[in-house]
This record gives sequence, structure tokens and C-alpha cells, in this order.
Amino acid sequence: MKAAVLLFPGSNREGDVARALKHVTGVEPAIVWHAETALPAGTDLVVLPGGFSYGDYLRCGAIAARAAIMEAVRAHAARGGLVLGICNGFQILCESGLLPGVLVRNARLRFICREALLKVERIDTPFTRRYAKGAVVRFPVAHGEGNYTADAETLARLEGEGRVAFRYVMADGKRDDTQVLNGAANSIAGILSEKLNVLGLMPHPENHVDPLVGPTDGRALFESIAGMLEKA
Amino acid sequence: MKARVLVTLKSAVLDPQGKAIEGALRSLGVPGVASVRQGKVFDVELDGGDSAKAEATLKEACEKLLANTVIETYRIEFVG
Amino acid sequence: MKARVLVTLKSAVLDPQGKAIEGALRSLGVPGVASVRQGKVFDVELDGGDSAKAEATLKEACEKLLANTVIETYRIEFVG
Amino acid sequence: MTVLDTPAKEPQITPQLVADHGLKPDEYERILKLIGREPSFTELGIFSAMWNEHCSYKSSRLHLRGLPTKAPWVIQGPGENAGVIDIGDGLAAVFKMESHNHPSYIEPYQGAATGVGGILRDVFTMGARPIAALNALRFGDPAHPRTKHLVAGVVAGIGGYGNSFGVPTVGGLVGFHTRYDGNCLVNAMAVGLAEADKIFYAKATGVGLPVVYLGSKTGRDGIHGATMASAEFGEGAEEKRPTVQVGDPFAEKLLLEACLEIMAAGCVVAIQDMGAAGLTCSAVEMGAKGDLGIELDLDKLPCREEGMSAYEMMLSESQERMLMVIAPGKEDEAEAIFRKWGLDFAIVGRTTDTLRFVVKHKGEVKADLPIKELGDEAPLYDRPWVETPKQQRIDPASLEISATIPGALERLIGSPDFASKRWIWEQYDHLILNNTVQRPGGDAAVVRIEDGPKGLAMACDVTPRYCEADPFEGGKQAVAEVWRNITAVGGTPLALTDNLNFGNPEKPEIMGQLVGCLRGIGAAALALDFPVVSGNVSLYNETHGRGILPTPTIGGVGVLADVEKMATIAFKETSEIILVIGETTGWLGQSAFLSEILDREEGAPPPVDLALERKHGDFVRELIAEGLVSAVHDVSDGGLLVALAEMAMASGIGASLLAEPAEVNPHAFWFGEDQARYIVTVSGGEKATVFKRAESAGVPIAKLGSTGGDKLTIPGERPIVIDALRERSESWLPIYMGAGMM
Ligand SMILES: Nc1ncnc2c1ncn2[C@@H]1O[C@H](COP(=O)(O)OP(=O)(O)O)[C@@H](O)[C@H]1O
Ligand SMILES: [Mg+2]
Repeated sequence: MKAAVLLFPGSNREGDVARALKHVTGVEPAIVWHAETALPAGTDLVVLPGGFSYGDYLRCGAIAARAAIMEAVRAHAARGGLVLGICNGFQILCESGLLPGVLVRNARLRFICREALLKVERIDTPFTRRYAKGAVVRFPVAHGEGNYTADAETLARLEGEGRVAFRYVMADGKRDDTQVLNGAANSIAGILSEKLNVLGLMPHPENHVDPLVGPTDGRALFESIAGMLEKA
Repeated sequence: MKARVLVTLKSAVLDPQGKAIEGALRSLGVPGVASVRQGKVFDVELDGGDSAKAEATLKEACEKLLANTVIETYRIEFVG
Repeated sequence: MKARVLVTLKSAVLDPQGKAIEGALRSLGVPGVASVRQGKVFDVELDGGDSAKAEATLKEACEKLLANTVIETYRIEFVG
Repeated sequence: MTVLDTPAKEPQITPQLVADHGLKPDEYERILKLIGREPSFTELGIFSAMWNEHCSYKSSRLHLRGLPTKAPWVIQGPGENAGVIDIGDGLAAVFKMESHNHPSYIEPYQGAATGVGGILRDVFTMGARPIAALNALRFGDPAHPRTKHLVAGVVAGIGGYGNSFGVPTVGGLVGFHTRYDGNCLVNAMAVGLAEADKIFYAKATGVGLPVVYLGSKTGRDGIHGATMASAEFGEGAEEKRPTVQVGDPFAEKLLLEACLEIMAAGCVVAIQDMGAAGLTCSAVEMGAKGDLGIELDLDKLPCREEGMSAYEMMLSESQERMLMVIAPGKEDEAEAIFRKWGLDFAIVGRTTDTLRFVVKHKGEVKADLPIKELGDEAPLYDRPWVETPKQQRIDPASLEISATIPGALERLIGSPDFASKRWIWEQYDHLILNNTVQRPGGDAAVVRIEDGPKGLAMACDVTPRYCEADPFEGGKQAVAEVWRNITAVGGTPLALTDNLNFGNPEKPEIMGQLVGCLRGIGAAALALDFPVVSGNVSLYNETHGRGILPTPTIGGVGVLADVEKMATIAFKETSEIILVIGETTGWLGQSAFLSEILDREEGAPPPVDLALERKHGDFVRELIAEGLVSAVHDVSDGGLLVALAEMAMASGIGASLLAEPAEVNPHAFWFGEDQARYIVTVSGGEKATVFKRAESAGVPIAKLGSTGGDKLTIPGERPIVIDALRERSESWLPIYMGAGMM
């Protein structure tokens, strides 16, 4: 599998995701500078990492979404290539229109770093096929603006088309939209594009791949992608 | 030439910051505030003095970058 | 009664956001923008119609909460 | 503001102007003698920056000299931007702590944020990539009207900067006391990792080399509070000269990447960040350390505002800036790297062989000063000091105690100093970089180095109550507690950084606190082989004539050979044996129990026997390394019962405790703060081995009880439900911060 991790000024979890990819797949991903206009030939997966691209100034992800490399990402996605946006990467995908909706400030207005429980909503996607059906997993969140918002029509469409990939749940495994840690609509933690080849999610699977530093629930996400591409 | 761009949340969009400020003002004992909504203001200096051109520039800036029209609206004002 | 409070950084205070936006506009090819400074705007609804009282309330709100006068200045405008 | 643009209109040097620059008349005399003429306005500014307390350490320098700073593993002790220690495998840990107290009180968000920015810069200036941050915070009484606002702003500012920069904030401390009502303390610590043979220093070498300015542009930030207020600058001065800087973590992140890149490319001869007193301090230091002169051409300086004068440029404290001497022929390569990261790069001067510090602006020489004397000849004071009177030992039998033991525990656990600080550290990204092996909440944070198995343990501590009652013992205790916390996770403590926060040193009692604490710190650092490699002094923390509690915050770093063997405080299993290592006499003087439950801050603080500290700590570390113990926690303020409660809350497992020994007062036994103690748990099978080992090592050890159930039970007392205790602990801060906060 050939993965490319984009690097914007102010990205800061590119190393974490590159390390996770290496850990799980054994292959070092390419790091691609935002000012490039093309992805490395043969790229299967594009990752938009977490961080504070452009300081999160103006709106999170807004300035990065207009970077030169994003044209290539758009084309890659249109071809059906896989795109994974984590945290700031998710914000960039929304700002660039590759995913609908927007991530606004956490309802309690504070940055929050903690482990969150997530329900894997479907396992027939390139990103989740190694999870068990209905699995509840633990990924950490680390964001100040992860409160997913979209208009009612968009939300209805996302739900109707089964495009919610991950949802925050409570300790009992059930969702409670009134208690969700960041206020996200419908407890949404991650969503998919129409063709299921673009995933944006706020929590950080890349920080839960190594037993030495915590749970390893994030591994299966990277294994899913790798396994999927091997088969292809 | 100086202009001001105001970017505010659409009225249907929830504004937790505004709500928090309302609460904080109440607990600080500032009376008579019924509601607060928070937005952004950009003070922009433009080259040249052609106001039609300036307006076009600002409109482009808003559409391309300054506002996320999914949740925000913008307004352009000239200050002098 | 409606008012608008503008809170902006004092002119000599660094505005990293404004700086980043200038850069972004330049690289997006929006021409003619010399500088951008970002501030906050609060749209406030006040009880009652006494504008002197409203002004006093808003001033108090600014001093106590909305602005940090060490680095920011504020301006109160009545909208109608 | 055109006044400063035209040299003719520069203010006359008057006694008032000199005083406004914080220079005493005799200090000004010293300047006149040194240069043999009246200084120019710019020169006066330069002297005021170089000779103020912050840069010259004029009140503390004499006493700092007594600190032990050497050990075979120390690569760089005090005197550079940060201390450097060898941690094996060709790697070095680079760390320092620094205060940003006053700015944080004025503008909590930006003050704290720029404090974090400053300390991160100190670390990466040495060529190290920051891998962890910590912060020690002291606020006033929670009931004080400003406290909540300060907590909210400071915490958001620390998080706002560190999270964006991309360093995990993994530890720290937070305390409340009315003596900080008018002066909160924000002490930020950063730890970085570098290759041991690739450390960069401020010392310039080579004549005629370009001096390069990098980073953000210079504005009128933070230019001298005193001068700012002076009438000569006329109306609108305040608008033009903010004393509080705004941090730009985004620019700093770019600066980090760009600096590490040009260092790796071999472009850098010397480097110095621009912190306090900005360009002045950094340029003088680079030249003076290298026995070289420096000539600056301010026309080349990247400025954010128009019409800045030489005076303003030399004194600006704009953030996210660096000064470097670039290797011959490497200018273009270095510049290309900086441009790629979108940062300013300008050659603003060159090194000379004249030993003069020359500043030119608009065709005029604005300053021409002997560079070495600027630092070397700074005033040095042996300020009068008096020893803090000793207090009596408190006899527990003399105390009237109505609280039950469970009741007292519940109150302590729910009190501001002991309650969980989760509300704070959850606002810090403590997981980024994916190396945080021990997260906040334990004795020390542990960060894995690269892919392991090695790790660094780090902690910061100080008990100001002890320091006020007995500066010498308090200073010792602060060092011992950090050392103990590193030990308790299995780390070998290597070196420390200190941040000395005190009141007005011109008062002999305050100076006595400083001297006493420093002696205590020195004694402990020496006895524990835990040298001081960096630090910072913050004086004049006073409001209305009342100083803060003496607060010498100590930050320590240690190494773990294998993070998989690391210990944590949580009980691991039921039916394990709980042991206390070290002697419990029931020392209540200056204890949290006395202060929180009896509302008395009295008596002598617990004495620290450094030989015992070392013996007990070494013993515990061995037990951890050999896997003989399952949970480990040091015993500090709050005593045994608070420590046990913390171990229980961390795990959800309770404990049946034995009755206290007959010869010790029960409250004193459970809440006394005797030093050099640890609680460990062992399985039934290991108990005999551990006791035998303790006996042969001559270490006191006693059984406290065994783990199990969901309560803490003490014979004859009402059981304490762990869940309820945890609820108390977790709820205080959110409830306190909840009401009416933004
Ligand atoms: N209390 C102290 N103990 C040991 N070293 C100290 C202490 N205070 C300052 N130093 C050392 O003195 C030097 C100058 O400190 P400082 O001026 O705070 O550095 P910077 O200019 O980087 O802010 C540093 O090397 C620092 O480690
Ligand atoms: Mg420094």
C-alpha cells in the first residue's frame, strides 16, 4: 500500500499517523508538502493529519482547504482513491467540500483531550472492515472544535445513506446526544463520503495502536485500509 | 481604503459562545442583557481607492475564505 | 434594543490571525488586500429602550468581560 | 508617535528617566564610569534591560553560586538557554523551567501562552525537539473574585499554545492559597530530546560572520513597563506599547521546524532565542560568550510597525524570534529553508573583533558599548537577609480535633489543593507524539523515548507552606519530593531545574527565605546526586506590601531503562499486601491536615533526612526494577491516608487497613507528613522477600493492610466508599469553574 500524509504548516500529528501506518503496515508513508500540486505516483491512501494547520486561525481547516495540494486530493477522491482526514484533517475535508457539514467549537467551549468510546456504525467500508459488527472502541480525542454541525437536511441524508462511520457513545454503549462530549449533532464522530472512500473523523485512532501507550483499538482501522488495498 | 467585513452565524445556527457570554454577564451582575451572539469582524485595508473594485475584492475574499457560507453570513461595510 | 459591540486588538498588538488571513488571501490570488486585522463582534439585545442606560450596561459588559483592555479596545454602536 | 523617529527629539537623560528605567542612582554612576560619558537614550535602554533583575540576577546570583551543578551525566549546566543531560544511547535531555507570573496576572491567556512559548523556545534553541511540557500553577484563594478568571485564562492559554505547537503537556501542579491573591504563579517547564553531540549554544565564533534574524517580525511588544508610563512619550503611548505580548504558537511551530532543519543542514554556528529584553540580551550574550563584538544594522530588522526607533527595536519583546550566527557560505541555504516555512530571514549584523556592541540605525550610531562589561559588570548585590525564625514542633496531643478520620479524609480529598485536576489537564493535549506512557494523575509523567524501551520521568513539586515556616527544610523537601516522585514510577532521577518565586528581595526577611531555600535546594541536590542544570528567578511577587509564600518550584527529570517496568499508583489486584516504607512518627506541623481541617498553618514542617531519602528511594527503585511491587506511590502532603485514597481511586479497588500503632495519635498517623516514605503493594507470595530485603537494607517497612472491596476501612471507623470519594475529588474543580464561566 502506498500512503501519503499531507503536511500543512501547523500540522502536528503527521508523525503520529505516519508511525501508526508504519507500525501496522510495515511501510513508511510519503510526507507530502502542502505546496505540491501532485501526489506521489501510485498513491492509494491520502491522510490529512491532525494539528493546527495555519494555527487554526480564521476557522479550523479553512486556510489549508485552499492549499495547492488539495486539487490533487480532490481528483484522487473523485477517482475513488481513499482519503482519511483525522481531527484537523476532518476539518479540512469539510472546509474543502469533500465532506458535508462543519466542525465548530466544542459545546463547552474548552479543548478536550480524553479517551472517548465510539460505536463503529458499519463494517462494510474500506476503513472499518476489520472491526466486529457493532463494536464499541476506544480512541482518544484531542480537539477544541470537534462539534459536528450540519443542517437538518444534510444530517437526514447522512443518516439515510448510512454515512455516519463512528458515533460517540456512553459507557453503556448507547448514544446520548445531550451528553456527547463536544456537542456533536447526532453524536457524530466520523462521516463518510457518498462513495465511502473518504472518511473524516475527529478522534485519533493513530494514538491507540501501541499497547505501551494505551489501548490498541485504532489498529484495526489501519489494518482495514491495508488489507483492503492488498486485496485490490 | 478601509473596509470592514462582518461575519456572523446564520440565525438558525446555535451559538454556544454567545450563550456562555449571556450566562457570564448574568453572573457578573450586568443587568438587562437579553441575548448575545458572537461573530467576527475583519478590518481590511485595500490598495487603491476604487470602491466598486474594492467591493468586488471583498466579496471574493468572503466567498473564497472569510466566511463559511454553510453556517455564516457576511456583510461588507466601508468605513472611509 | 439592539447594539453591536466591536472588540479589536489595539493597533500595536500582534494579530496572528489577521497575518495568516493576509497570507491566505494573497496565495488565493485575491488582489489588492494590503492588511487584515481580525476582531470580534457581539450582537447584543437589550431589555428596555433607554439608550443611556443601555450604553452604560454595554460599557460595563465590555470592561468586565467582553474586552481585555490591556490588549483590546472596544466600540459600542447602536443599530436600531 | 513621531517623537522617537527623530533623534533630536530623543528624551534627555534625567534622573527621573534613569529611575523610570529601573536603574538606581548608584547603578547609573556605574554606567557613567564604565563608558566614561553620558549614555544615549538607546544605550540607557540597553543597560536597563541587561541590568534588571530578570537578566542580571543581581539579587540572587551570589547565592545561586552555591548550587551543585555538576555530575558525570551533565553536559550543560546553568548558563545556557536550558540544561542538558546525557541519558545514554547518544541522546540528551534538554530542559528548563521559567516563570511568566506577572504577565499572566494581567492577561491570563496570553501571559500563560507566551510563557509556554518562551520555555519551548529555550529548549529548541539548544537543538532539541520538545517532547513534553509541564506547568506549576499557584492561584489565590478560590473565593477571591479574580481567581476563577485567572484559572480559566491561564489553563486555556497553556493549552492553547502547547496544543497548537504540538507538545504533550504531561504534568504539573496546581495549588491555591490566599497569599497568591494578587500574584498568581505560572511556571512552565519544557523537556526536549537531542543527539548528545549535536547541542547548539549561544557562543559565537568567527569574525565577520553574518548575524541573522529569524522568525516573526518585531513590534512594539512589551517595551519596558516603566518607560512606557513615563510622560515623555505623550498621549497614546499605551495604545502603542502593549506590555503584554500575544503569542503565536503557529509561528513558533514553524520556527521549530525551520530551526531544526537548518541545524541539521549544518548552517548554524551559534543561536540564541529572543526572550526577555529581546534583541539586546540575545545579541550581547552571543558576542560576550564568544569574546567577539557584534555590530547590528537596525535598518535591516524586519518590523511589524512603521517608524520604530532604535530604542524600541532593541527593547522589543516580540515573541517567536531567534538570532543566529550562520556558518560561512551557508546564508542562502539557511534562507531558503526559512522562506519555505514562511518566516522572516534577515542579515542584521555581523561579528567583529572589537568586543564592542555597536547598534546603527538610519546612518547613526545609536549605541557603542563594551560588550563583555554589559554582562560581567552588571551590579551584584549581597542583600541583607535575616534567617526565618524556627517554629516549634507541634505535639498532636495538644490539638483539639473534632473531625473523624473518614470525615477529615473526605474533606481533604474534596479541597482545592487535593481535588482532581482533571478539568485542567484534559484541556491539555497530553497524548500527542504517542509516547505518553504515564498520563497525568500519577506521581511522575513518563514519556517513552523514540520507540522505547527507554523513557523519561518528569515531575515538579514544592510545598510553599513548608518553605515559609523553614526555608532550609522547605527547599530540601521540594527537591526530595521531586526525586521521590521520579523514583516512585521507577525512574532514576538525573537532574533538576528550579524556578525561584519570591517576594521583594530588598526586604531582609524575604531575602532570608531566598537564601534559606537555596541552601536547602543545594543540600538536597548534592545529597541526592540530583544537580541543578537550569533555572529561573522571579522576585518582587508582592501586592500591597505582602509577598507570596516562598515558592521555589523544582522540576526534575529521570530516566527509566524500560518503560514496561514502570510503576503506577493504582492498586492492581485484590488481596495484595499494602506496605509503607519509611518511618511514620505522625508529623503534623505545617501539614495539609492542620491547615485544611484545623485551619492552622503552624509549627515546624517535617524535617527531611536526605540520607534516608536516598536509602529508601534506592530501595523502592530496586523493588520496581525487579518487579517485586505492583503499585507504588510516594507519601507527601496529606499523609498516608490521602496516598492510600489516591491509590484506591485510581483503581476502584479498596483496602482493609490495620489499626494505627498505639503509640501514635490516630490523626497524626493517618495524616502526618513524615518524609522519605512510599506505599507499595506486593502479592502474598512476595511479602517475605520484600521484608527480608528491607531488613538487610536497613529500611523500615510495615504492613498497612490489604487491598480489596470498594471501600477503605479502618478498624473502629466508618467505612469510606471509594466511588463517593472519587466523586468528591472529581467534582470540586468542575463545579467551581462551572458557575458562570465562559
Ligand atoms: N535559580 C536558578 N538556578 C540555576 N540556574 C539558574 C537559575 N536561574 C537562572 N539560571 C540559569 O541562568 C541562565 C539565564 O537564565 P534566564 O535569563 O532565565 O534564561 P533566558 O534568557 O533563556 O530566559 C540560564 O542558564 C538559567 O538556567
Ligand atoms: Mg532563553
